[in-house]
Amino acid sequence: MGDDAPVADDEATGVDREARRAVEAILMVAVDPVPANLLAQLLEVSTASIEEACANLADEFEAQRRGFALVRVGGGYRFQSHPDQAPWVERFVVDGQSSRLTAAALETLAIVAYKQPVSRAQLSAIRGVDVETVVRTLQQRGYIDEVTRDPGPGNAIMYGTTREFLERMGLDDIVQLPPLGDFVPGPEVVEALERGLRSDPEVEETVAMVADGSAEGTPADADGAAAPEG
Amino acid sequence: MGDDAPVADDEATGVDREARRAVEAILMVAVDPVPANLLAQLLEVSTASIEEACANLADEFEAQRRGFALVRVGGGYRFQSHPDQAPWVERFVVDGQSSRLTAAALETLAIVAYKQPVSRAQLSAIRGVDVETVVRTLQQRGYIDEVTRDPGPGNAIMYGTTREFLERMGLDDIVQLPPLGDFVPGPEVVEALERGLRSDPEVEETVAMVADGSAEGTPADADGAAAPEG
Amino acid sequence: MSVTVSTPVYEGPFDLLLNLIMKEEVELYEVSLSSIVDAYLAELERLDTCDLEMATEFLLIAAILVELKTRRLLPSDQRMDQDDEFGLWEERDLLLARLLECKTFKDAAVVLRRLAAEASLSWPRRTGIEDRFLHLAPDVLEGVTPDDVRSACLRALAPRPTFHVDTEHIAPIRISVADAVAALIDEIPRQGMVTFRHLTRDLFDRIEIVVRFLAVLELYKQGVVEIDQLGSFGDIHVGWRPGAEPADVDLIDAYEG
Repeated sequence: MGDDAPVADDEATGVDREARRAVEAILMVAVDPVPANLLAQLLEVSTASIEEACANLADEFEAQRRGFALVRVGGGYRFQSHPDQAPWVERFVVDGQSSRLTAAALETLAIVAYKQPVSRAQLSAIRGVDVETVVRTLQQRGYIDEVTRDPGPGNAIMYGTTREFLERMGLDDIVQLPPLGDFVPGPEVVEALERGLRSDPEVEETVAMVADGSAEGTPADADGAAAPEG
Repeated sequence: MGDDAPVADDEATGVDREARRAVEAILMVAVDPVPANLLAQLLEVSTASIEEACANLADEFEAQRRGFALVRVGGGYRFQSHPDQAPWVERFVVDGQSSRLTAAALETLAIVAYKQPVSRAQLSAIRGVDVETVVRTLQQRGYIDEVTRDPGPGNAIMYGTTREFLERMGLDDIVQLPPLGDFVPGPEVVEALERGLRSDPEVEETVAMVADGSAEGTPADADGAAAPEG
Repeated sequence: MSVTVSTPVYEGPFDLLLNLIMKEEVELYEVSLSSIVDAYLAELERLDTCDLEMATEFLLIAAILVELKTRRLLPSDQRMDQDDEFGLWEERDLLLARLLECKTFKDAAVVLRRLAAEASLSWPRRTGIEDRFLHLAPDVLEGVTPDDVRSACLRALAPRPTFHVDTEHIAPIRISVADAVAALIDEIPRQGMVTFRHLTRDLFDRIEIVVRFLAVLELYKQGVVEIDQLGSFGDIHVGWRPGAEPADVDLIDAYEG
């Protein structure tokens, strides 16, 4: 391996080269800024050394005149395009991106619209794939937003649609969405939605009760077959 | 754009430093792999020079032992975490990679990959079982999609692999798959199979009576209980 | 002969057959079906969860084996004509071709698994555009109507299809023994004494003839018909037993023999 790579060594920072590589890898795939203390915890080093390592990396990228930058923003670190590359990025955003929601994104938005409030884990379970990027895109565009927290363990963020979404659909209220009709969702969907409602995972009866109740039309998920709730 | 920076010059690549920076910036904000020709179009340079620039960047990141990599996959370029950082990234990524495919799903996927476009009936015929569930799973998870309709009677949906498939296989293009010929069983396997299927009938008298009673007027056994048809 | 099914899973209908054959010494026509079934069921029980798909696929291969075995048994004798002989070879070649194809894609799937495993060590960057560029992004809800949202929701929440076995290559059993019994208690009393050949004159699928034969045996067991065969390979004569009432016959739901 290129131990002779032209990169400054890091004796001074207290974080070895491998930890810096791990920071780079994590920040590269992170959707949101990653707090220094989270990185420190993951890599089992001190927060101070993470901060120092990130500062060094940022300087390094700047010195190499990369088209991207490592910045500290909103309490965390992230990679972003370099400010002086904005004209090219703008070009890409305007001309190089699809102008339509992908089928996957539209389906995710639709589930949020009809099943809100719904957590990302529930969306993932229903869609069968990770929805992080899609949720972020939808949230970024202002179509969905955090509306509450799951009262159960983990306090998962629950998403719902926004005023902006209603306006885009030409609706005054979410209940004006066309009803789903007599449609019965698949068992895996019911299960995914129920799972999010479990506040006490060890009590099986709770689940059974929810499942049972749903057949009768508890408000929690009967909305699927009826009108969506706001 | 100011371009007197003290960075290694790229005369040899045919693309100036600014274009390389622009590529880095664009890839940093792209969600899907960006095709070389799109980059070329946005940056108003030749596709060949983009390819060269990206190859150089990829080498540079590798030489600098970055925790990330610039790769060509799914018909375009993207940033991704370096494979050897997987243990750290795994700690960070909550949702994990999409779950693994079952052997049955993989075999069906292999048939689609090599025989595309292919109909569900054709897949069923090769697999010997109904493939509806598997096809639906593969489609939901984005590995395959409807690509066309059979022009013949019935207009069967024809499936093919997606860009997502290429990305998850780490391939840039479907032609990078090893030729199917590599997998055709050798003569020893064929011989063993033939031996196994050798027919050496022994008439059992107990059923002779039945057969006798029905001996005449039973011309159709050749298709009645016929063997699987391809 | 006992067959040890030791491979942990058979993941395709031809896997088992392929496996048995590739383990050499096994010749298809010597394999005892019941021993495969027993071994396989034992294997299934060892699994934590019963995989319906796997179990069904196994049933399929068992069905194929049964089918091939019956074909060896039923045509019975040297009188099998050239076409039948040819058909059997053709069928065997088809099966061989399918086994080869199955093996080819099994091996290709191994490569896909390896590629996927290698690729899964890297996570793509999918962070997307920074907020400051959002105002430039194309309006992705352009042209999307509430009805589109409804359809998308229905698509996303639709029940996944239930698994069912494709039996297209297995001869459908069009009649049940119960149906055959019903037909016979209608016909035999009217005919008096009748040959089995006559009773099957308008049937041409072997399985239907077999089913009808089983129905005759069932009626015989219930004591409403008499059977006589004058000599080996002679015609079988079936007659209604005097005094027996068709109404006495227990209509069976399914043949349990």
